[in-house]
Amino acid sequence: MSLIDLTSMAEPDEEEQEKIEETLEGLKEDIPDLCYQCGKCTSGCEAFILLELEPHSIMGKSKAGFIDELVNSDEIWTCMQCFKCQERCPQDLSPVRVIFALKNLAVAAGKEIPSGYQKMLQSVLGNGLIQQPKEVLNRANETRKREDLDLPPVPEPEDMDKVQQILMKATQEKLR
Amino acid sequence: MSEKKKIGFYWTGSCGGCQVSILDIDEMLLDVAEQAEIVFWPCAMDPKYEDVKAMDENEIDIMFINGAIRLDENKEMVELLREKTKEVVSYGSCACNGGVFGLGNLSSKDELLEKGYTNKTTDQGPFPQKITEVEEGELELAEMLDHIKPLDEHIDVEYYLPGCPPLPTQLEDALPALLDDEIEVEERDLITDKSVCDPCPMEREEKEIERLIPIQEATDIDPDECLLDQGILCMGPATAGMCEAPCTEVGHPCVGCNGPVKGVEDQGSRMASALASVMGIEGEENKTEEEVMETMNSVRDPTGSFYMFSLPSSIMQFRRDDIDE
Amino acid sequence: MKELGLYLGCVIPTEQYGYEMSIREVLPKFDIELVDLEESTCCGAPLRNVNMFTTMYLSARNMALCEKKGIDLYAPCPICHLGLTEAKESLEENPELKDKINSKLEEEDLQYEGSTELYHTLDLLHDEIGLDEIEDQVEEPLDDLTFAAHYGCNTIRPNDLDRPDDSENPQKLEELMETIGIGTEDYPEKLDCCGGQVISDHNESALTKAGEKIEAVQDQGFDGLSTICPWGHRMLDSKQDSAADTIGESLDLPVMYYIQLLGVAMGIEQSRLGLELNLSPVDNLEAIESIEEAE
Amino acid sequence: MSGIGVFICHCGSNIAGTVDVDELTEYASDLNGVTFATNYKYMCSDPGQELIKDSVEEQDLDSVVVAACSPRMHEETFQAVVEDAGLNPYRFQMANIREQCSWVHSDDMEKATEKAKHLVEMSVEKSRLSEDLEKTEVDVNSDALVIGGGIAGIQSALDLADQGKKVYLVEREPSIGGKMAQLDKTFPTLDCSSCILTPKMTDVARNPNIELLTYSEVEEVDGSVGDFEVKVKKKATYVDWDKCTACGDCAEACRRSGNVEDEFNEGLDNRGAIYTPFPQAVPAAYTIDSEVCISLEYDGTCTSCREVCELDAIDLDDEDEIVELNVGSIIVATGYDLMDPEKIYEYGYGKSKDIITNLELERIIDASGPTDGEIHRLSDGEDVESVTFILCVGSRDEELQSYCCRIGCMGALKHVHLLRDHLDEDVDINICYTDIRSFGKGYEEFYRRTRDLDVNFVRGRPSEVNVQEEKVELNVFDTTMDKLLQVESDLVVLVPALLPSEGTEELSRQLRITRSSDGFLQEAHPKLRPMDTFTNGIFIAGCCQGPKDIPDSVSQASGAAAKASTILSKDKLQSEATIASIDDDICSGCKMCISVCPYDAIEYNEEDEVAEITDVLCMGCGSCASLCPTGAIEHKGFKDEMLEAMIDAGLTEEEG
Repeated sequence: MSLIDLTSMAEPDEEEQEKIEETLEGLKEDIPDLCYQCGKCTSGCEAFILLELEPHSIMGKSKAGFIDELVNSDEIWTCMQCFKCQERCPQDLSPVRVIFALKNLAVAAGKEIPSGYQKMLQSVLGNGLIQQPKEVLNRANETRKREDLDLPPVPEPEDMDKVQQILMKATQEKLR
Repeated sequence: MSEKKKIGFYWTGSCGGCQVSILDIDEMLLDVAEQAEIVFWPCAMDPKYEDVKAMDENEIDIMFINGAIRLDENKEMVELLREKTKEVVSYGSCACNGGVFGLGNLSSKDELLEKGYTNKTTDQGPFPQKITEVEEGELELAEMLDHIKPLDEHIDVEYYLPGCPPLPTQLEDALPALLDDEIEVEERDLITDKSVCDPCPMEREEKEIERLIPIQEATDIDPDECLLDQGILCMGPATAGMCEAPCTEVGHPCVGCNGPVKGVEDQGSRMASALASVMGIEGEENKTEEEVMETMNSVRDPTGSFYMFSLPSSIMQFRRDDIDE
Repeated sequence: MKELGLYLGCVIPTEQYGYEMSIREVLPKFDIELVDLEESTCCGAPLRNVNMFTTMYLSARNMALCEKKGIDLYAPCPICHLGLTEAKESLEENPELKDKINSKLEEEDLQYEGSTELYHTLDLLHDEIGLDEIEDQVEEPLDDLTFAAHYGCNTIRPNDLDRPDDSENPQKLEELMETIGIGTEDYPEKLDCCGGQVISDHNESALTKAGEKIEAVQDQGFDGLSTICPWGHRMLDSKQDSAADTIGESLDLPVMYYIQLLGVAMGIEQSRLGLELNLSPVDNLEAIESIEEAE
Repeated sequence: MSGIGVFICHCGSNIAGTVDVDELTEYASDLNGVTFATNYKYMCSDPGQELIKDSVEEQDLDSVVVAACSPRMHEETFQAVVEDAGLNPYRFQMANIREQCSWVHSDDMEKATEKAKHLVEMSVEKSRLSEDLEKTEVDVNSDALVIGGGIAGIQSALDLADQGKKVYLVEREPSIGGKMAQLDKTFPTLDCSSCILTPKMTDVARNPNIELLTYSEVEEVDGSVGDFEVKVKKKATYVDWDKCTACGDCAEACRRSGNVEDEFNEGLDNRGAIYTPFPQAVPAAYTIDSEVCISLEYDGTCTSCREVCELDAIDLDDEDEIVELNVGSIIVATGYDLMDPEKIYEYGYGKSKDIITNLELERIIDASGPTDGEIHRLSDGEDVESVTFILCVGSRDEELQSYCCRIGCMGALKHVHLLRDHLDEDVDINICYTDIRSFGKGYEEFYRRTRDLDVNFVRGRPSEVNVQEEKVELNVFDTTMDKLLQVESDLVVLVPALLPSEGTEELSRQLRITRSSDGFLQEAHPKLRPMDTFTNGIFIAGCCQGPKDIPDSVSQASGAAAKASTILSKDKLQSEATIASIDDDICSGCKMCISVCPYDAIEYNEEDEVAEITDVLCMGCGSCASLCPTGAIEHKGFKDEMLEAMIDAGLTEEEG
């Protein structure tokens, strides 16, 4: 490619771009190349006003190959995953899936990812769920546990160690 | 009354169906026997090679030869019979077009032997040897030829009567005409101009076949509608229709056993080009390459489907990389 | 009696106990036997952000557990439901990926075929059980209430992944509410997001989203808000106070799971529906007993 | 003894500079069947042509081969020469030794000469098997049928009538005029639409060569070019149009007056059961809508209209009538419909009266429209302070219509001008666009002028439109400023995609013409035959072929009329001689050929169970002949034997 971003002197990275396309193809989704930048996604983006997520510009940058900038950005971690952008896209494209693919790339490249996601991942690896059963409060500010409410124990794999091992290996895999 | 004609029947590499088809003319055999003297019929009599050799040139009037020329012995025998015969009838699809055996041309001789003897799943029998020593002396086996060619590529042939096997009605029509000198019969007069579609009773529409469905996977076949219209590969349109379409009438697609209609050289390519023209024709101008490939790929085993009975007489004849001449 | 594998996911069995209680209480009354999936784990959907393969693997694993029992799967959480649906469709289209995942499942003696049907609360109640059946079981219709509907993003989007209701004009929840006597109507913010998916890293933004939606519903004069998504309920009910603080408004909108409302209308003992755990002021509603009364 | 004559052209040095023409001539003279061979500098020149003619006579030739340029260039020239010399024109063959030989092999004279020999030999071989072929002739009916009475149909009909042709103009509504009649003004000149359309409509009414069949629909089409037989259903109008003077007394008396949605005004106001679509309607007469008339629909006894009609024009016993027409050519001009914007649910059409389509706005702005040109909020009649347009509603959309509507951008720009004329200058006008496409003559200039009218051009698409208590609200991200804008409007104008008009699919089946994947009627060639269809004698004009603005529709309509005229002006049509023919004795009736014929020239004869070719329709493309699995179809002039002989000749190695 012959583009250079003069603000950062970055050049498009076709290899990284192909990785996104590979992932999307694994999901049978269209690659961002067909986006004509109408901005309908950003007009309705749930995360734009509060967190300044611009799906159309993510599509644009992915299309042009400025992947590194995206992978290192905080922007991709602000998506609320409401799928409105995909639903409304007149070109049948899916910005939200491009964003997922970018986040996967960031993780694979060992970038620092937000602590919330980090915690969630560790918890799933540790005991299979994103969080442990909590003691909750009722309206009278009394604590309640599952047992108190006659609920059966939370499901858990019998051999959690084994599941853990499989999961550890799975996180190194790619869709294609 | 003129002298009785001398006729004969001979089979080479064959399933035997053609010989059974001769018996199938039932009582008519008696009429034949009245008009003609059967001088040679290994299936019913026991003539020896030496007996034929001893015959005069053109001693036999009409010789019906069926089967594929698979072995050198077949070749030798038909060449000898040719010498002794005035008019040879290429009888049945194997003799006319190579028949089912002709699909062997897709493999080399070595591959065929290996598959048949070395790598077979049942008992590992002995690999056929040209010479085998037994107590009584040496046994000599016939040698397999490299390819199957139709009979008329080995010897001259006067008439063609294809079918797998030809139906008794075909023979019943052909025999009197051949035996009567007054009736003039041209080389391919025993093959129809019209295809199986002509006698086929199924309702036909303009062809807009989206993709082909293998017959074994087809559900809800309409018994009155053209099978090809329903996406089932039927060779009827490119196959000579002497048979009166007994297969399609009961819902089985034509497999093309009669070979091409009179005047057409290559049955398979005719069918392939006809099918290619009509398949996926609806909205074809907007189809992507993948969609076109998907349509094409729905044709399973194209060679086996289009050339089940006529590969050796087609312009392909055999696998290209295997041409040893 | 229809048997369904009850797949609760993460949020419901670890904190949204009210949803679980009312499900366990209400559905058997409709001849549905809920079978617990003891070995189940997270559906994988939250890990889409981290590694898509792991997501697919976890989804397939949970469905395989259900397949083993030979029954269909009921996922009351729309996020799980979407994740499972996505995995199901992807694996159907991509046999290579299916093989790859099955080779991992083999280590646990599991096998994923793709034979399980998936249900969410919305289509289970609306389409499987049906409005007539529900109407038959209503003892005290909640006639005096007008509620707004909150579907949750993943219940309706993306519509190419076979969602329980239409992506742009969902009406099943409204129809379900009307069946038990509750009045309802569309409101402009109906399809808006609750912010739940970014709560872990963008706490304030997430709470703002939730707060704005609650405020909009409240301002339009609805008596309450009905949910069918544990993430949405957590934001709109459990965290309503924090949301109010974040946007600096006073919020007091009763928020209830639809299935809790249904339970109330069916005359089920309210303490069995986990109503004490709704932190929004549900006892402002006449039909709901206060905690003291319940005791 | 008669034989083949070979004439080799030098084409100046074009051929002779690369090919050794003397050697070639010598070679040709020795070929099988050739009795005479010569060469000349310019075979197409007069002396060259004379040379051929003289030689045919002197040398007693029965066929001629000219080795020269491409047949595209001079085949017809030489066919005429041969015909002049008394031979059948199909006893002429042409070998292209210029484009296919000297031009592409100019660097190797020896090999070029070698190839020229092959090419000549191939033509000689084909010539040996050539036969006399005759063109068949059919009589041409000089009348024409135009289907659709919008601006395109009107233009086609007028053009043909002006050439003295009798034209039947069929329109399904009670009046001609089409969509253009609904427009207030036209871009980019801002002409009043009815001012330029009405004169044309009255021209149609007055023209003695035009027979107007409004409130009528085509039922059945048979026959082929030169002789179509068409059945048209004239729907009952229940009013004797010969008597009706359109005084309007009946409409006032109608008991359903003001109760029926007025289509012409896009449902924004109401009419009665007896109505005329708009004041300038042509023909100027009333029609009773039988679906809403109390007497006709409910079998009531209402006679209000009959009682007031002084001319006694009302006839409640009127019945549909089938009119049978014979025409030589047909022009289809059935126009477009707007896509129902409810298909994009998020844009809220139907949720508020203040969300309208551009055509509804057109009626509102029109001084004779439902609001007499007054623009107010439709929900409550309040003043309008802000108007927002959303372009590409359903256009350029992979889920709906993937194509551009071609009139949306310009239409919205026009509306800006009109709104500025009608509304206070402080009214906000916003246009949410994806790309402004102003490609026509004078369009970009118009766009520039519009930009100067204090308009907010927002480059972006809203995701959804929300109906708030008073206003209609939308958020739109402007991609040029990187800002999300909140827009409150009193009117939101949606500019929906264009669809082929309702009934296009059925009509295409009746006419046996094809549609492209977008549903519009398909032209025979997108560039070179834009008004032809694949069916000879049927032409298309206007939006039925694809979205178009008025100038393009009118141009295409005149073009289609000219095309139709080339057929209608002939007494007889000659079919190609080199067409396909089917041998009944071989055809087995498999029907495969029927599906591949792009000209619908093959039909199945149920009685004889064989396929038959209509000679005048066959264009000689060869698709059927190459497909026929039994070889029953022969392509005259290109028989299998000929092609085989040519291939053999082309593949022969030179001896030695």
